[in-house]
Amino acid sequence: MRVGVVLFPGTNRERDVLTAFVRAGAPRPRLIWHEESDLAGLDLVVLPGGFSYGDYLRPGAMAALSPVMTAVRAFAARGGYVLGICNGFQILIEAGILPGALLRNVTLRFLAQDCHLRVERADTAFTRHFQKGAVFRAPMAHGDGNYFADPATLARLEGEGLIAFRYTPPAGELAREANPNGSMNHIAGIYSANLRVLGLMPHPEDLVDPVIGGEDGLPLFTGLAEALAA
Amino acid sequence: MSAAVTPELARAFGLNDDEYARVQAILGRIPSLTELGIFAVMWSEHCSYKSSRIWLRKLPTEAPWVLHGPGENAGVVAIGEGLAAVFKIESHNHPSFIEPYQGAATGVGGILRDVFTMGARPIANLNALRFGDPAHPLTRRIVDGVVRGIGGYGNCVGVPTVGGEIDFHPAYNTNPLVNAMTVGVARADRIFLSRASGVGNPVVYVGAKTGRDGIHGATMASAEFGADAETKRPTVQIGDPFVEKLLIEACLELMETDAIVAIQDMGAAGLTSSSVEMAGKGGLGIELDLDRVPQRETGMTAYEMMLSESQERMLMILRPGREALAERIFRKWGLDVAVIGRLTDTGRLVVRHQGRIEADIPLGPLATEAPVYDRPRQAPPPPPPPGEAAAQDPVGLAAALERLLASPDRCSRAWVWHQYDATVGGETVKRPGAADAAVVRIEGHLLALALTTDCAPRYCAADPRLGGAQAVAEAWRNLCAVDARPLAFTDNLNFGNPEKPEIMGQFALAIEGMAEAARALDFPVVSGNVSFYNETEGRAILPTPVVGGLGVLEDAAQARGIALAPGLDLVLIGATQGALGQSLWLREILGLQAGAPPLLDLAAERRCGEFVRAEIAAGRIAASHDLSDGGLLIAVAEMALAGNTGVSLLPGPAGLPPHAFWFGEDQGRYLLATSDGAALLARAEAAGIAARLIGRSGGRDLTLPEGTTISLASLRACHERFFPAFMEGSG
Amino acid sequence: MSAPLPVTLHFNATVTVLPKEGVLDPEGQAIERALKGLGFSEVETVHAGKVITLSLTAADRAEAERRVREMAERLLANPIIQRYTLRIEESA
Amino acid sequence: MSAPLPVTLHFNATVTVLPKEGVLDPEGQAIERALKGLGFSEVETVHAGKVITLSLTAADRAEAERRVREMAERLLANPIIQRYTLRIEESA
Ligand SMILES: Nc1ncnc2c1ncn2[C@@H]1O[C@H](COP(=O)(O)OP(=O)(O)O)[C@@H](O)[C@H]1O
Ligand SMILES: [Mg+2]
Repeated sequence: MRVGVVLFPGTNRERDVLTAFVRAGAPRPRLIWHEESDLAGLDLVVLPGGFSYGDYLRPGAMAALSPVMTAVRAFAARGGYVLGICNGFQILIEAGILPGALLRNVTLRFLAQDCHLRVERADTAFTRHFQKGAVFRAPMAHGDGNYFADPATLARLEGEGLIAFRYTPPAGELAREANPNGSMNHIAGIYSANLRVLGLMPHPEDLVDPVIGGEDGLPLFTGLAEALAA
Repeated sequence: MSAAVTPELARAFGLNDDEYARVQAILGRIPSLTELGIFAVMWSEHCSYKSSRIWLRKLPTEAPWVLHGPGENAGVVAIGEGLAAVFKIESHNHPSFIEPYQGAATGVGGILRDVFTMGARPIANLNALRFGDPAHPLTRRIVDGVVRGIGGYGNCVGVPTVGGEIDFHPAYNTNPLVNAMTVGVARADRIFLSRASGVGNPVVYVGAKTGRDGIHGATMASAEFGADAETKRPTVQIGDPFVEKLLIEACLELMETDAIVAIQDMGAAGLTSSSVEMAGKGGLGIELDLDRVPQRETGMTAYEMMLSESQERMLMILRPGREALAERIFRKWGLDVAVIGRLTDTGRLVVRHQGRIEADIPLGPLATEAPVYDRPRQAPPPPPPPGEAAAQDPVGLAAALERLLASPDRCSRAWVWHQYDATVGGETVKRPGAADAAVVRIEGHLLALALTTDCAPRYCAADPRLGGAQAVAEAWRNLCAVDARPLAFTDNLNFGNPEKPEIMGQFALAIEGMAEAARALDFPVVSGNVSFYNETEGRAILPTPVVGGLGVLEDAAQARGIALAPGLDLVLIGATQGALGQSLWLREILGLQAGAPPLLDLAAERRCGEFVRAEIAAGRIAASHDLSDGGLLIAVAEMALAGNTGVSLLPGPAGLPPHAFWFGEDQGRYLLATSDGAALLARAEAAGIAARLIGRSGGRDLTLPEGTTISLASLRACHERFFPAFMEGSG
Repeated sequence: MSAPLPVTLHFNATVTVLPKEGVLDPEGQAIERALKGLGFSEVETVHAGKVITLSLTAADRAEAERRVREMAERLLANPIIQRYTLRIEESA
Repeated sequence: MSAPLPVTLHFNATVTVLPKEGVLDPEGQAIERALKGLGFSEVETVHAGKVITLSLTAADRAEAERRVREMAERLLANPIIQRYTLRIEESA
């Protein structure tokens, strides 16, 4: 499996993602500078977390216009796998590769705490090592993660099974307190129509090691490593 | 522009008549405005340490593992495997009162630069905060802005904020303390210093453009606030963490090459202090051509450029011919880079602007003739005797526990650290709230650093010497509690006006106490900061010498946290006399800030700490917590809440009132959870260490010795109530 | 003898809050770079700020303006680093 | 045969970006609560958004407007959640 991790000015969780893939037994990903546009040979492109362009204007807005995103759009259109985490999710949304918008957290504060994510389907390259309906813990760290979509888009996402993860309590029911950023339908992550692009706000890559506090996020990376093994 | 320089102007710049006379003697003439500005900032309290220098020398600064002590941008200690930890703490108190968000944010930015200037990648931020009375009308706004500012900057640059401390006290009503600490890691043989060398080498400016930000920030930090604080407002600097992040990456990339001879961040007094310090340390001269400085605004004068405190800038001396390499790297990261001068052999700072020489100052005398004061000191009144008032317990253990746990100084700080990204980097082993010290692993290694900030100002106010020693001992203890080997600390000495003998008396004694503890614990000072003039309208803050401790763990996996699991014995390590003087119990229950603070037995401190570390290292301890504010029962409750596991407590010793046993703040103590309490007691006895079995974990309640039961849920509600209620109180 | 009934009018107010002259505007700079990067080379300087729109009632325009100015000074703008402008319009 | 020299004029543009109808505006709501808490009970509704001011050159007002609109559509506003208004003034 060949993974590329894109580096924008202000990206700051690229090393976390590299570590997660290495812990998952995948080859060490290659770093891709935002001005590059050659994604040839990659199976998966990751847009990691951070504050690209300082999150100025709207998180992800400026990164979405960079040369590499033109390439990522084409890569996704060709059926390539793309994973956007946190700021990476915001960039995918701003680039129009995933639908909807990410508004400021309803609390109007940065949220840096663990949340629990319910796996809505386990038959994708990203979630094959999870059980459907399973709940896992992941750190969140964002100021703008409040998922919004117009009613038609939301209905389509729900109807086509494109919700990847929802914020829930550990037991997996839907509860308002477990949805701290106020996302519509408790959405923490969504897929593209072909299930090959995933964007999510929380950080499974920061919980892949028992010494750090758990391996709850590891199945995402081992699953991808298995699914995309060359 | 050369406004007439007069003794009055010199005074307005903060130079007294004697200092101004010295300036004229050094130059042999009347200084230009730019020269006056340079002397004023270099000789300000903030940059010259003129009131503190003779006292700082008393602090021990050496140990075999210390690679660079005070005098560099940050302290450097060897941590094994060829690596070094680089760390420092710095205050941004006055700016944080004037504009809490930007003041705190730029405080974080400034301390980060001190660390990556030395070639270290920052891996953790901490802070120490002091706010006024929650009931004071300004407090909520200040807390809100400071917390947002620390998060806003640290989260964006991608350095996890892993620890800190917060207290409230009316003495900080209009003078909050914001001390920010950064820890970085570098290869021990790749540390970058600020000493310039190589006559003719280019002086290179990198980072953000220069604007009129914070002109006179350094002299402002050296003057007491009057009621006119508002009019000083335009000097506030704005931080841009995005540019800082780019600067970190660009500097570290250039540091992989051989291009850099010396490098120095532009902190207080920006271009002035960085150029003066680099050339001065190298015994060389330096010429600057201000026309080449990247400028954000038009029409800036030499004076303004030399004194600007625009953020996110660095000054470097490069090897000849490496300018293009540096330019390529900085441009790639979208940053300005310019050759603005070169090193000379004249020993003088020469500043040119628009064809004129705006300053020409001999660097030797600027440094050697900088004022140093042995200011008059007045011993504070002797520490008050332990009070009689504490003999009776009017409320009982359960009620006191609930009140203490809910009090602003002891309640959960989760509301605060839930706004700080503590996990970025993926190496945070112990996050805020999980252990006595934060633990951060070093990427690609098993090694981890343990980090903590500590100070009990109420002890320092009652007995500065004991309080200073206690701050050092508490930091040391927090490191031991997670099983780190304490290596060194950085300190931030926050005091009032040093021109007042009683403040200087506090300061000198606090340092003596710190030095004594540092020596006894083999725990030297490697960097630090002094913040004087923390007064508003003549009222000083509590003396607040904050200690930022650093220790190392050979294997991150051995770090212990405070979370209890069921089925464990709880063993108290260290002797308990029931010291209630200056305790939280006394303050919160009886409304008294009275008595002598708890005594410190540094030999016992060391024995207990080493014993605890050995026990953890042997794998016999499941959870560990040091005892501090609020004493034993608070520690029990915190361990129970962290692990969501109840505890049944045994009665305390006969002969000690229960409230004194459970809430006394005797020093040098730990609470350990182990599966075999009897064996632990036996080993403690063999080692000559006081120890006592105090209870056993299990269930969902805390059962007090007299039988009262409090559910964890209700304890948690007490513990977590204050911050959200206070902060979300209105808009 | 009774005073004339106070008429209540409706107003829309727009408060625009921008960085003060000379104060660093990192967001404006980032937008400026991005616009130039997109080929809008005719752009000279950019500043970014906040806008707050509100509807309110008042006896007359002068009162509306006085009140909105008070809101700006007390809450909406931070005079240390920001300046603000007001626009008030009577609404239907 | 040479074309007339293009005259370049200077313009100041203000782009105001606000949440679209129906999109959650937590910041506007928080400001509304805070204003009411401060005693501004005459306030009815509040919305919060961004303002971007820029100076640019263009041959004429129509071109300035066309270019600024393009900037708004491509970068300054996100049409899914925001609406924007423009104001253009010729400057000295
Ligand atoms: N209280 C202190 N204890 C130990 N060292 C100190 C103390 N205060 C300042 N120092 C040291 O003095 C030097 C100058 O400090 P400072 O002026 O804060 O540095 P900077 O130029 O980075 O702002 C640094 O090496 C610092 O570590
Ligand atoms: Mg420095």
